[in-house]
Amino acid sequence: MTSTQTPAPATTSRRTKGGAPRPGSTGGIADVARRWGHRLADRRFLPVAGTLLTLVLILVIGQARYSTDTRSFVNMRLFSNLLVDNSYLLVLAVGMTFVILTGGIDLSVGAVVALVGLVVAKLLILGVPLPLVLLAGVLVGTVFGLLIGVLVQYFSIQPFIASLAAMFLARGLCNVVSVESLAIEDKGFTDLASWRLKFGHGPSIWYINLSMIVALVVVLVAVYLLHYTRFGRTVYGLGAGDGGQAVGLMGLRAARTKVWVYVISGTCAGIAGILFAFYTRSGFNLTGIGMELDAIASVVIGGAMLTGGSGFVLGSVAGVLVYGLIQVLIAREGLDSWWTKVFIGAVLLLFVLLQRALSTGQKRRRKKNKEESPAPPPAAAPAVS
Amino acid sequence: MTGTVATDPTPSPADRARRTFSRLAGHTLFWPVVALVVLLLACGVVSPGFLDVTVQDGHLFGQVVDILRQSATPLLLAIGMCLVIATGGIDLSVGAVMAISLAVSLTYIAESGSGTTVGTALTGLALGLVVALVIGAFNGFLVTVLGIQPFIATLILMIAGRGIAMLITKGQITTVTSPPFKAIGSGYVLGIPMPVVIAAGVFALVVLLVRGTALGMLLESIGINREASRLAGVKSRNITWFVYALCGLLAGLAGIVYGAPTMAADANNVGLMKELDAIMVVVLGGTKLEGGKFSLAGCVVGALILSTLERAVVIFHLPTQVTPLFKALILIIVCIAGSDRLRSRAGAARRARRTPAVPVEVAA
Amino acid sequence: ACSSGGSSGSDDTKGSGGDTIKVGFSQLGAESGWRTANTDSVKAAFTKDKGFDLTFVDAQQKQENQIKAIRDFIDQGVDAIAFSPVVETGWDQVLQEAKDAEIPVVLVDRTVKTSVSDPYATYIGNDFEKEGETAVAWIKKNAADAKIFELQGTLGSSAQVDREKPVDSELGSQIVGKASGNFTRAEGKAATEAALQAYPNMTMIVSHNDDMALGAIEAIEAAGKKPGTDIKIVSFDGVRDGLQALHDKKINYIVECNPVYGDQIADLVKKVVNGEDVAKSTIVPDEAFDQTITQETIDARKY
Amino acid sequence: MSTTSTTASEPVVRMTGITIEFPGVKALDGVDLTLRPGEVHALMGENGAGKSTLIKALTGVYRIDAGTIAVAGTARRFDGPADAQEAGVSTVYQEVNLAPNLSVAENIMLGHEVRLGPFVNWPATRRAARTHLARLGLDLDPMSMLGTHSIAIQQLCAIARAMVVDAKVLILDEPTSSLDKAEVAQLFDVMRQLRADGVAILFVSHFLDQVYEITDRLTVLRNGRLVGEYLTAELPRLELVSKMVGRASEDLADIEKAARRTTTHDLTGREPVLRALGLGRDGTVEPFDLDLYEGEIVGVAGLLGSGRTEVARLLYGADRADSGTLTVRGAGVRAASPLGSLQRGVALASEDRKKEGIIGDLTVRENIALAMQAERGAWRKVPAKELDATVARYIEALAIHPANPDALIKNLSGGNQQKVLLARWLATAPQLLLLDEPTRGIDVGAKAEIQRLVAELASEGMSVVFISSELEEVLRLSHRVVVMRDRQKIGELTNGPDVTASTVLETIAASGSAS
Ligand SMILES: Nc1ncnc2c1ncn2[C@@H]1O[C@H](COP(=O)(O)OP(=O)(O)OP(=O)(O)O)[C@@H](O)[C@H]1O
Ligand SMILES: Nc1ncnc2c1ncn2[C@@H]1O[C@H](COP(=O)(O)OP(=O)(O)OP(=O)(O)O)[C@@H](O)[C@H]1O
Ligand SMILES: [Mg+2]
Ligand SMILES: [Mg+2]
Repeated sequence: MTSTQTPAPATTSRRTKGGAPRPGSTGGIADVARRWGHRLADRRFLPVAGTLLTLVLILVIGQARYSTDTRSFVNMRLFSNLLVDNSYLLVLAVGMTFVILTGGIDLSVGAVVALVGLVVAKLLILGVPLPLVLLAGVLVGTVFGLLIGVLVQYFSIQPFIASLAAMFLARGLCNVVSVESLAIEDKGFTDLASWRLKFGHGPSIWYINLSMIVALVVVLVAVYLLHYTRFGRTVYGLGAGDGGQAVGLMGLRAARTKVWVYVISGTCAGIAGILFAFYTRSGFNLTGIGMELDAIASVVIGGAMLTGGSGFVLGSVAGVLVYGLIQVLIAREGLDSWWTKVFIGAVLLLFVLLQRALSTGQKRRRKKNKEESPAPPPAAAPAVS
Repeated sequence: MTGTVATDPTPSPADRARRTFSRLAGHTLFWPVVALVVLLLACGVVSPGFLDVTVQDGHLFGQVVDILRQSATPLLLAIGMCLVIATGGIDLSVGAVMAISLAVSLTYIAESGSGTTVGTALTGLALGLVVALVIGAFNGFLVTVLGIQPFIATLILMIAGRGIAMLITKGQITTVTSPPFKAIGSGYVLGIPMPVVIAAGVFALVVLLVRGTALGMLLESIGINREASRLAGVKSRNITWFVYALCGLLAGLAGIVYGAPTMAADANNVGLMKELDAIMVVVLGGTKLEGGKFSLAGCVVGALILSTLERAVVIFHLPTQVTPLFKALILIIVCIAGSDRLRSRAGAARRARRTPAVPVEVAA
Repeated sequence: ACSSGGSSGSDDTKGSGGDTIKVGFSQLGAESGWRTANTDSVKAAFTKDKGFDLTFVDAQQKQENQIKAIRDFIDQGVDAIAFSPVVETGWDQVLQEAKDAEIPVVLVDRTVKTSVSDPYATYIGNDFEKEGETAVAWIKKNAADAKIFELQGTLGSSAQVDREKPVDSELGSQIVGKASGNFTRAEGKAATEAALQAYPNMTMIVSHNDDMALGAIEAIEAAGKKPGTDIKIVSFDGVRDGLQALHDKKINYIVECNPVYGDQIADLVKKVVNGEDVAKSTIVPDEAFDQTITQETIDARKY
Repeated sequence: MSTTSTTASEPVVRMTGITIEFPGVKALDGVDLTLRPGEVHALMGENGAGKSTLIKALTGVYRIDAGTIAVAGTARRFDGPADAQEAGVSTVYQEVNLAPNLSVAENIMLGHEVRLGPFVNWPATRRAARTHLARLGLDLDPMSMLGTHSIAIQQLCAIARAMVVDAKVLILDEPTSSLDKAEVAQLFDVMRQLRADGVAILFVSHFLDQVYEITDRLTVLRNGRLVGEYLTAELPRLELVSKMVGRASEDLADIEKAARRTTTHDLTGREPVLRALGLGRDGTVEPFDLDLYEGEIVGVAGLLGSGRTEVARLLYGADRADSGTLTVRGAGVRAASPLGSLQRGVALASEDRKKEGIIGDLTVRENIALAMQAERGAWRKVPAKELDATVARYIEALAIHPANPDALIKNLSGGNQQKVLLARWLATAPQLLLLDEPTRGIDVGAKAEIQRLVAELASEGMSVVFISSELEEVLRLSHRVVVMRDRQKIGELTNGPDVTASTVLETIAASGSAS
């Protein structure tokens, strides 16, 4: 296996991929513009775009169908209600996003929400000071998250099962705490729950309340964690497949990150549990059944892949809003129980189809990009060894 | 004991099927079986006579027999689920499908008015199964043709399916009187409860189907590496589709077996949360959710564990409240005991993790 | 055996206000035959030609959905809101909002615990606890020394909680065991099978609804015992199948829980909207049947 | 060639008596390895010799069952790559191990990203990534997703990542397996520079030329055992090879000769096995014509990323063609699909072993059976006897190690996995075999065997398409050479004594200047 060694000058092997020009090459603005063009048309962003599209679509439909001459369907009230009613789901979805990004799943959140509600109610009834109670509530979630994380990472139990076990555990504990719904009369708590800023007046009155603010903060923190920390990028890396081996070999703390992801989701469930308690001012062992599916559905509607690695917190936020709006439409339609279920299913189906359509369309576009990308200069040396 | 009775009802025609199959069962089933035996014995100790099987007016009777009967439904679900999971998918809609098929059958029988005739009962049965098959095929269509992620694809019918079932029964609990139909759920063959016979039969057939042919291997290859399988000429689309359809069919059968004894189509509650039970059963049986290798024998053990467990709660005079705790406990124990990490210390695919660095003297 | 308090349906079916009354009704779900029967009767009562414009929302047994629905009613500015709470607690906020918006609220089927002052205009429904007491009374009279196994409904559902209360308090000593059958036949059957083994000494089953009782019958018969004689059965609801079993002497006593009172709700709503004053609570009369029940009564059942 | 051999300086890594057992295999058995600062040290051995395992033992991916590891004189056992990196041991593993769903910048910089308070400073991080890529003469958009680049690019990114930390020890496990020559040269420049800075570099490659060009010292493994440590300059090629393979150098020479063939082939008036007319797929390959004849080996030469893989995939039907027609033995083919192709007697051994080849959790037997079975359909199972016979035959013929049909293929070394895959395709008795980089990451012995095998198959009448980045290899084997450039077929050379590497290059260059 002899060969002709002709050391080629470095410059000959310059190749540009991904359709980006060299830095400082001429026509800067145009180039920057094109680069951003490429990025926005990036496969990753499209589902989110799809979600936003649907959001608008639903609003238009609603506006057309339900606006009476006295008041229009789309108004501040609608949105404030939407957020008031879904703040807990929002927080759940955010937590779920972390997990799903790593290709995992957390089925326990619904049950945890119920448990937290009961624990909070119980403790308040026992007269434990409010701050402690709130803390305890959140910690309940954290502990469950930790449990799942440890099972997943250190006993290599699949997330689905680990969280399923956690779900059973939480439900069981709920029943142990109380099978009757516990009302929360604690002054401080109810004050927190009913604290809100009024805007406007009459029928068009709308509010901002604590839950909204908490949810918003959670979202912001999540965005920071996912997009501006090493941890966040590792989370994405874990979703790249092969069980996060790649990130492990890259020397990133794969194991630790994986556990953290579930701790985060659990903690979010804890917070959501408290928001839900704000919302209903009671704890009840039958609440939150299927809530995990709502959260997952929202995240998926938000454009995340359950296989992990792609998705955005903000997408999930949009997903929650879409999900909430669907509920509103159903309410306005006054559907039967069964039609309600069928309708939700149908909408979900339509939505996923839309996403498919978008992403396939995108693939075609990507090929074009590849074509555009500059080819290796002729003088490049061949592969010889 | 019962474990073996059900673990291996294959009328060993194909020796190969058997060999592969016992190899698969191998040690992955060790812990589940242990758990099962322990549970049964514990019950036996707590409540004397628990393990007795008597013959009562011509058929077997006893707690163990009940447990076997109770296991039929989860087993039927789990078998289908197991194959779906092998392809790297999942089917959340089985619970809803149970409700639908039962609703269809009973509504037909109710409408037909001649519920007492065998013909009607069988037609009802057939109708229910066909509908279930169609639904399964629909799931398969979403997953294979449209390429929707299984979790979501089947989530759709998990939600909508119950609605459909209620549409069929108009939200009422349709009840009929049809002895032949009832027999499907509460009849006996040679003294053995019908559901047990059905489940065993289906199990044997499916084992033959996947291990007697190459289907099993192809399923696994698809589950492990779909693209590579495609390039190797495996018709992954058709096979996957087929499996979802089969899963739907079995879910339908499960629904009918489940609802037949009471002959009441309670669209809202039949099969509620049963998809989770089914998945739990599959996993208890040592099949990994990420797809690939699967063990049908495991499903049998898993199903038995599940129904024994639900029974044990009452036998131990525990309040029903703690049933979920129980499930969680068993699930965690079995999974941890069976987890590769613990089994093969020399396991190769070990990710980096904290271990006290052993200081070693070295002459530099 | 059930006392009936408050008003019963009056004759004027036309809204005295003349124009139609916009009503939002939030049903808690469709979890049982009883519930759907209740829903049907409500829908039948709030029709256009009876002068109503009904928005009906099914809450799928989720409180959050119900709260959303009620908020939405307020947002739509309906004339009156009626709803059957999923659970007793946690309504303060929406009730307050309804109050702020000056929309009268009619509670159906269950009351609520709330700190809001004067939270709702009126309440109409069955009294599960009273039903429980009725059953207890019968048991004390007819089977004073029964060893009772209690077949519970879905844990936490008010039917389970309230029906259980009097049984526990009055007959606590006689209860040998409990297990939940989640209001379904199949699980009722499974639970009973196990119970027969676990509590061989039981002589009576108190089932929180008919479906589970029917399941229990299956199990008892399978065990070669005679339901109704070897093991007595007391049950609630009084759906047709249940009454049939009662007639066939397989069940000993059924306390009815009558779902068909849509007209009375409509009637109340109309009164409330027109500002007439109504009793704070209306208990729908629940009958109770023993094995003397006639086939006619059974065939008369709509549910 | 190798410069200052630094014997004096004291070892930065010393591994002694390293032993690692995997279920079934003893991957390493008392192996020693010593790395000194400022040297490039080659780790040589056949496929499955234990090179990658030794590396993973050092960086703590695998726990060692026996032996000691000392880094800079102090005993260490790393908990994993992260730990190793902190201690200044930075590694590029054999399989490209990066996250395809992250951007190039992230893949290179994560772990060392530029921070701004609690935030990652992305602009700065990207700039840094750019500079690191530039060292390897690469200019990518740091924001583009890694997955959208070819394997070669990804491998370069992995190398760039390894060089971000100023490591005391740099480990490169077959970094050049899919690089073209210029890129290799570029890499070597960097390595020399690092060596001058006193970094110890461990270098694994199956390309002897590269080894002799860059390394000062080498350690040879065979079947998990240490053969010895030698100064590269003092060890003749054939010596080295025979030490690796454990065979006398003479018969190796024979193998090489046996494979060498440039006989021209008379094709007049013969009907082609396969004929492609204007076959193309927008975005990947421009329409091209191609005839393949019985008993003929057609090489495909071209730069990396020139579209060779895509050509093979189109011929096989792995991708749908947008234009053109495909005819196999006279019969027109519409909508070619893998299964269809197999049934028509066409098989493709794909270039990406991990993603498109092996079924990791299945056994060697099942992996070999797969294509056969797929061809027969799910219902007609290949009879056990027939299968066992076939499997045994190929394990023997291709010297697959370990020779255990029930071993999980994921536990075989890269090279042996490749052999199993070859067996899979040969088992379908194809008339046309498309081989995309069949010898990538394969040791000399195996490589020669595969080359001979290909030659044999052809002489038995099989038609073979041979894609390889090793021009020499292509020229040695094929009767005709199709030249690709920039995803276009730009020429076809009938092989002969006069055709050399430079001829091919000229063709490429010419068409380049023409276009
Ligand atoms: N995770 C594993 N489990 C079991 N056996 C393994 C594992 N990894 C490697 N082996 C075995 O260890 C031996 C050495 O493998 P290794 O990958 O180190 O070879 P190599 O020298 O890198 O070969 P190549 O040049 O093909 O990469 C092989 O026999 C392989 O089958
Ligand atoms: N998954 C992919 N995404 C984007 N571009 C790709 C992908 N795979 C290949 N390409 C591009 O398509 C062109 C052809 O790639 P291909 O792999 O066929 O090259 P090749 O000639 O086979 O080289 P090699 O096989 O040595 O990598 C190259 O420009 C490559 O960068
Ligand atoms: Mg290697
Ligand atoms: Mg290629």
